[in-house]
Amino acid sequence: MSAYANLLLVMLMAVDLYMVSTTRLDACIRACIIQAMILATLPFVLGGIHPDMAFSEQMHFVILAGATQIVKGVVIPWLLFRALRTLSSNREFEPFMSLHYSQLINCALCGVGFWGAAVLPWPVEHPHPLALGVALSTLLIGLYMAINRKKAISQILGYLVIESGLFVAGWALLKQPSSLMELGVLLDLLVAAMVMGILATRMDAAADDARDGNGGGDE
Amino acid sequence: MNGLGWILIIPALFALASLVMPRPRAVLWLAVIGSFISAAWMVVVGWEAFDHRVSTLRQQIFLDALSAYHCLIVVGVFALASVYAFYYFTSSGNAHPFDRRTARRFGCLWFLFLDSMILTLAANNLGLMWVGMEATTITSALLVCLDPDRPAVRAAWTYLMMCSVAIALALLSVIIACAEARIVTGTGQSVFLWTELCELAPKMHSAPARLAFVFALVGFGTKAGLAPMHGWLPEAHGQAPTPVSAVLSGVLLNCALYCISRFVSIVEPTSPGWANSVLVPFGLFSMAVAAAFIAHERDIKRLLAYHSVEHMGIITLGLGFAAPGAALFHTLNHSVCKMLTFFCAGALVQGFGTRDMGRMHRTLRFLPLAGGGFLAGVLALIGAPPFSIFMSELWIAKAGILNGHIPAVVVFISIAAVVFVCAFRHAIEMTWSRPDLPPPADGTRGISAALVLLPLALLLVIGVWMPEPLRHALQQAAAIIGEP
Amino acid sequence: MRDILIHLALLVVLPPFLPGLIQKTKSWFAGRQGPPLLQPYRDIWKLLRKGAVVSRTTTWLFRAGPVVGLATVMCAGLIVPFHCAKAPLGFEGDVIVFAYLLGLGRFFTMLAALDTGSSFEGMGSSREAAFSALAEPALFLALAIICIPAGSASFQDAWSMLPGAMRFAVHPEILAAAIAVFIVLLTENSRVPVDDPNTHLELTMVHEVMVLDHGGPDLAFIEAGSAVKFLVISSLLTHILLPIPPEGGWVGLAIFLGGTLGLTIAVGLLESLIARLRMVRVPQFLVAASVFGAVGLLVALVGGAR
Amino acid sequence: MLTVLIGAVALLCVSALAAAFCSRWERLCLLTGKVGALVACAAGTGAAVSGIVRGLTQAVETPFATPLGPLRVSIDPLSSFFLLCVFLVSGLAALYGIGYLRAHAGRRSLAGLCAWFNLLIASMAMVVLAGDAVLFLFSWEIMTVSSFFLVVSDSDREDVRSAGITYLVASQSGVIFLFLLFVLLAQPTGQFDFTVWAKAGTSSPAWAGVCFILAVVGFGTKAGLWPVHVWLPQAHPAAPTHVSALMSGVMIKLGIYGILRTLTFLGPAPSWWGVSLVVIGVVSGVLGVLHALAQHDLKRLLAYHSVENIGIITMGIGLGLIGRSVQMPAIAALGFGGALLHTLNHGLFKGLLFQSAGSVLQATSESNIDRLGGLSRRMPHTALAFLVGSIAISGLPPLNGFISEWLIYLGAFRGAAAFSTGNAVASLLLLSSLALIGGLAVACFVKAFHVVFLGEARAIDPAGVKEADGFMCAAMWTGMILCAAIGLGAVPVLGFLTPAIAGLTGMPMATPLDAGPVNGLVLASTLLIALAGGLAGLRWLLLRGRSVETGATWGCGYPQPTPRMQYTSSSFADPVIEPFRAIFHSSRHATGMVGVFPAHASHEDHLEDRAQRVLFPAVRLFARALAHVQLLQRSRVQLYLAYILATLVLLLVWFMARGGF
Repeated sequence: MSAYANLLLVMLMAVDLYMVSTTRLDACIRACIIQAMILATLPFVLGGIHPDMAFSEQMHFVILAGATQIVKGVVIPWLLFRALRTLSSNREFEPFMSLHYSQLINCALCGVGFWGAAVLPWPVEHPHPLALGVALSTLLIGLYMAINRKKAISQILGYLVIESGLFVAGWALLKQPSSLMELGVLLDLLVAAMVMGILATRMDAAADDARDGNGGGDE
Repeated sequence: MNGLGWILIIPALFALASLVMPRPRAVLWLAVIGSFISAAWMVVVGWEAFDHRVSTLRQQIFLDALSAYHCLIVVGVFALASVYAFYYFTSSGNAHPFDRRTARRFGCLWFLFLDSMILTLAANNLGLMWVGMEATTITSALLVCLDPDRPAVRAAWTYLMMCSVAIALALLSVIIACAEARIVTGTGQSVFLWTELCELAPKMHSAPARLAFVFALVGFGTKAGLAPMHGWLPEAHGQAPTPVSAVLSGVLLNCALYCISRFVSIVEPTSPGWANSVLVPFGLFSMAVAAAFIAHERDIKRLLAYHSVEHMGIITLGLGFAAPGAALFHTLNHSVCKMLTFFCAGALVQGFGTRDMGRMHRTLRFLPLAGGGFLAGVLALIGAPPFSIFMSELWIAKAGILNGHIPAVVVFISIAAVVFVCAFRHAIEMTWSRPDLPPPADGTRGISAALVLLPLALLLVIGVWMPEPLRHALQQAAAIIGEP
Repeated sequence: MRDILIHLALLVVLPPFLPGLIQKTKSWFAGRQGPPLLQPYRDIWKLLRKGAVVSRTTTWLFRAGPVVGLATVMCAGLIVPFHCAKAPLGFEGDVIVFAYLLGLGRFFTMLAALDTGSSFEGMGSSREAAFSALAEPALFLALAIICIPAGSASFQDAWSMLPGAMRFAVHPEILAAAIAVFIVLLTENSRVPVDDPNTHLELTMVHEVMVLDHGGPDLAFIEAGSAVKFLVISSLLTHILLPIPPEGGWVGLAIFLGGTLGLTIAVGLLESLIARLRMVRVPQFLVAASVFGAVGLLVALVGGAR
Repeated sequence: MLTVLIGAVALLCVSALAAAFCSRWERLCLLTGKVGALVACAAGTGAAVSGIVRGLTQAVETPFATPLGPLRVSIDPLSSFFLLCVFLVSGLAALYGIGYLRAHAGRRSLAGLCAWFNLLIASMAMVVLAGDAVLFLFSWEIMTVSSFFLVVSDSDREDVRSAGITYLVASQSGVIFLFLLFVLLAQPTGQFDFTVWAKAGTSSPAWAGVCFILAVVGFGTKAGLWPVHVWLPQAHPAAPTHVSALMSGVMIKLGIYGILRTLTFLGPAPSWWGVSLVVIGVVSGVLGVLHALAQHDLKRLLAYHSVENIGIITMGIGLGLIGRSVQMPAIAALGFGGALLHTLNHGLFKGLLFQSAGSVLQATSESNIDRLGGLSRRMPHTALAFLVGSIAISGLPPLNGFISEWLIYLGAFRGAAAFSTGNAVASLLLLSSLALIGGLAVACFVKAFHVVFLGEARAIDPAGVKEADGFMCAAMWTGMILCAAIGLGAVPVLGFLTPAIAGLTGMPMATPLDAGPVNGLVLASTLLIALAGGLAGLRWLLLRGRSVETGATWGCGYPQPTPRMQYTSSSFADPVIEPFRAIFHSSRHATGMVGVFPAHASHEDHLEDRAQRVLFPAVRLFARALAHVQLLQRSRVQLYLAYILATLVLLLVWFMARGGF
């Protein structure tokens, strides 16, 4: 089973790197959808679902996977596309750091992520080689996306990547689903994304342009 | 579902009710009544929590002395803030009209905000506590941008973005703590309840527990407004309507510090004194940064926001000096005093039509209640004696020296003196400067006497006399954080 | 009781004779005959019988100045021992009272001068204030040198502790005290190096211009006062230089009178020999006195005079 | 007796509140405020005197508990002596205030003034009565805040507000040291109770040294020792006169009380403490009187004289400390006795001087003394008050100033003979500088008195000037009588002192200061007065029959003498200051004589306080430095997110570097 896990984790890393290097917002949102799909299948592979588990537990996995897929893969991208339609332009003009440097920085962040996973005292007995590293790298990349991008929408995307990083870290550390925790996280993610969407659109309505998350001088 | 569950349900019901209110004034009346009912219920339920832990919903929701203490402060401040909201929104000084739609939105969000804070404080399950924290961020962000003008929306955006990212890190700390607990229990069952975590704490390995505490400190520290992660606080408080910023800086920051103190009692058994050594530098740095900004701030609400950063620094210092009793006492003083100063500041802003202190002149003569209240509030805030903050700062300094943090106490007292002079200078300039200018346009009665005199009286009484029930409550709550 | 009577007689009779002697020495040195020795007695007697002319701008202070001036100096005279070690009013700490009595007299004289509102008297009192402020430390340092062997601040103990013979061998520091007191004597009584008593140009005066506007009995009091002050301060010097026996008696009286007259002649000679200092140099002259005192004290402390 | 004192303090607070509430009826407000203050001060003085005479030590705890435990109110001979100073001088200031404020009825809000005035007296009394550190700091801060509001009372003027801020900065930086001192003293025992501290002392001599330095700097800022005195010459001209009389008469003495109280905690004192206090006293005294000479504003001049007299008191304490450290209780008694008596004397004559200065300021509303002159004919009582005050402050014999300086001199003379070389040099330094200070003080007060009261009016119309009203004259006359009474009645007064200094010198209460010489001193004073009276009678007899004409002052034949040709304060002080010019930061602007017949020439000379030129820019620099931190906050969410990331990474790296978690 772990072979598939490595494959999925590597795909997740690939999606992260793709998201950073694209300037088109709709492409980014589609990448998010792919990421959601990966995250939905990951528990089955990583979590150690095995046939002799009680039926209710297996159902547990299925419900969580379904919920993740619906929330992260369908509802939030729909919200973002709706917000994108109201905003005038589709392209993120000039992030603070040019794309080339962003990519270099992302590689560095992946390095830092894996270094962190290896060195820091994580409470896990037999850690999966890749899981924690990928989780931390995704987290750092998401944080970098939020810092580097000016448009409100791309900052929401950064936040989503952070959430997915956390999701993977959760699974890597806890190894089995805890209903209350996951549901709570998903619910919050949903509401947060909704509110951000509303704010982004209102910012556009109130502001002359949504070009920068909050550029311009203070009044 | 004994009485405890109702403390969450009552605000939720009022939130729904306020969506169907016909007129704005009805919403405001509902807000006042709702907050007083939930306050009364909280007192009924919370009182016995000081003697023994009360829990419900299979241990997921509970009230122990520490959370009951914080809950009482939250509902108390909330009740008075609702009364003030009535005056604030009905007076004429506001930029945007308080029509039916905004009123309903305000009412609903107001009670959801209260509900999420009570959830955070009453959650035994760390995940639930995290969810409550995230909920407070979302509801208060929407409250901040109640008026749809650009700076308010941008401030709300900054606040929401920063706190969501920070609380994501806090989620990581919860995950680490629970994973460590799961390993230590050996049963393979994941442990999320704080009470169980507390019992398992002595058996935990010290390294992962410390890692969890570091993430929690950065995550919840941002929410508490500790420097250098305090960037959102002046933005959000500066732009929010005054009742919202009063509650934001009055009690919301305390909830974040409450979460940190929960993590302190997890880390303490395995590595005694280590948490203090981390908290003390954060406390001092917050006070220093706040003092620097207080010296040159011109916007009255941002000034009070920086005072919040400073006092959060002092409370963290209290925790760092292993004097949780003094820190909790200071939390109470600061909440009451900050609420008072924000009320008066709000009335002044409405009276003078501007937030720039430079353009407020002779406040004592033109708006005697608000001006006098603000002057007394600032005096109390910076630790002038008759008020209780002087006593709690002295208590923290004494605890610091007795635990051997002498250089930290030296820095603490010097920064307190710098803040005393800078803040007092602002207050003096406002109260007596520029006698030549004409009085403000409409001296509307933006605030009622009770809202100023009641907190002041409370501050004076606590400053001089420590009533027995308060002492008992402080002792019980401090014992939980780990009074040595 | 006998000593007290001698002391009072000296205090009342002797003082006017001293300015007369100085005047006689100066005129003898200049080759002229000069006024008779008893001229000051006649002047005082004449002035006491005259009326007075008082300026319009003055208040009661103008009249109180000379009275308090004379009273303080007489009181100081009662404190300082003349022909023996014991003064009529001797007690521990009288050294300090002596110095401050002179200060009080000066205070009222200056105020009386300033009361007239004339710019010349203002100039005189401002110079007097400056010089006396600098003379005070010198006087106190000298008094400290004297009092260190005795260990208490009273003239009686100080003089009786000083050994008769070999005085300067045992206590070399009292020589420095003598120099300091001599400089203070010249300053307080406005003799030549500091101030010229019989100059006529107001701009150069210090003490004389302060008493410019007084007439009749006031002037008499002032003349008598300055004479007594001369005797009082010179008595300090004679006690330092000459071995006056502590029990006094006729031998003490003889030595005291010889010393006082010798000192007066010395001052007269000094006035004939050197011209007065420029007004700017006087502060340095006074600081020199303080330096002498300080050096004397160091010698006293280190030299084991205690 | 303690209950009477607490009653007096309570009455003060109640009358303060009453005055604050009835702000609309000015007469009633003035009445309640001032009468309340007078009654309380009278009761307080009575209680303090009986406390001193009985040498009573009493303590009581508050029934309710503050967060830091119950508060202790205690009294012992030392604090009852300071209570006497507080209540006596405050009573006089309140009496004077009635008259002074009646003239200001229209312009300023009387309610605020009366309320804060009573609160200031109450808080000062509580500082002395405090039996534990919490109550001490509590009332110390209230004293600072209420005196600040009094200084800033006519706050329409910008310079008054900036003077207030200077005062606030100085007092708060002093409070930093006090906070640290008390918290350090609490370290060994963990309690704030003074009696516990007195027994426990500090953990090690090194800590005792640190506490001593903290006490001297902290309380020195309030007392006005050099160079932390800079707020005094700013605050006094800004405050109304009866307030500055109270502040410099009493409030700065609480700094001295603080130092003495701390000394009782620190156990056996090494001799370097005494020597350092003597040096500080000498510096404060000499520089204080020199700067007073260079002033043109009467109240600023008196403020610098407060610095000088505090210097003298500190010298006395230093001498006493040296005496105690070498186990010579006789000299210690003289040092501490002289210092304590000078505290009381200074309260009296400084209050007197400020009161007469206030009457002059109120009558002429002109603060630059070079424009006044010849006021003694229009204001005889005020002139006499200023004269008596000047004689007393210069330490001239018949009055009380001389008695305390005489005690310190006596101690210095005995010390010079008895001490080891190092301490002897210190007492000789004290001796010579006290003499220099005495000389300069005489020069300064002759200048101040003659410029304001003697000669002819320079630039004001004397016709419009009228004498101070009844209450003000009553206060001044009481002050004069008290000064003379202490001057002549020195023997009982010294009997008063012995219990107060017993605690300090470690001498048993019984042995009073050796009264022998004091009788001689009193005899000399009475003899002086008798002689002066006799000569005055002689003069009256002589001139009775004769003609006493009045004519113009002799102008050496100058045709048109004008009043402006009289000596002014700067011309009088110039020769005195000339040798010490290096001490000042002098800035001269002179437009020289140009051409054969010079039309216009002007000479302007400003002497500034060097300590002020160093400290004020330093504080301004610190304030500007704070401004640079503003750059941290540029309202960009990306920046704040970066801060979060940076903090997290920093913390992780920091803990990893320290050898893993």
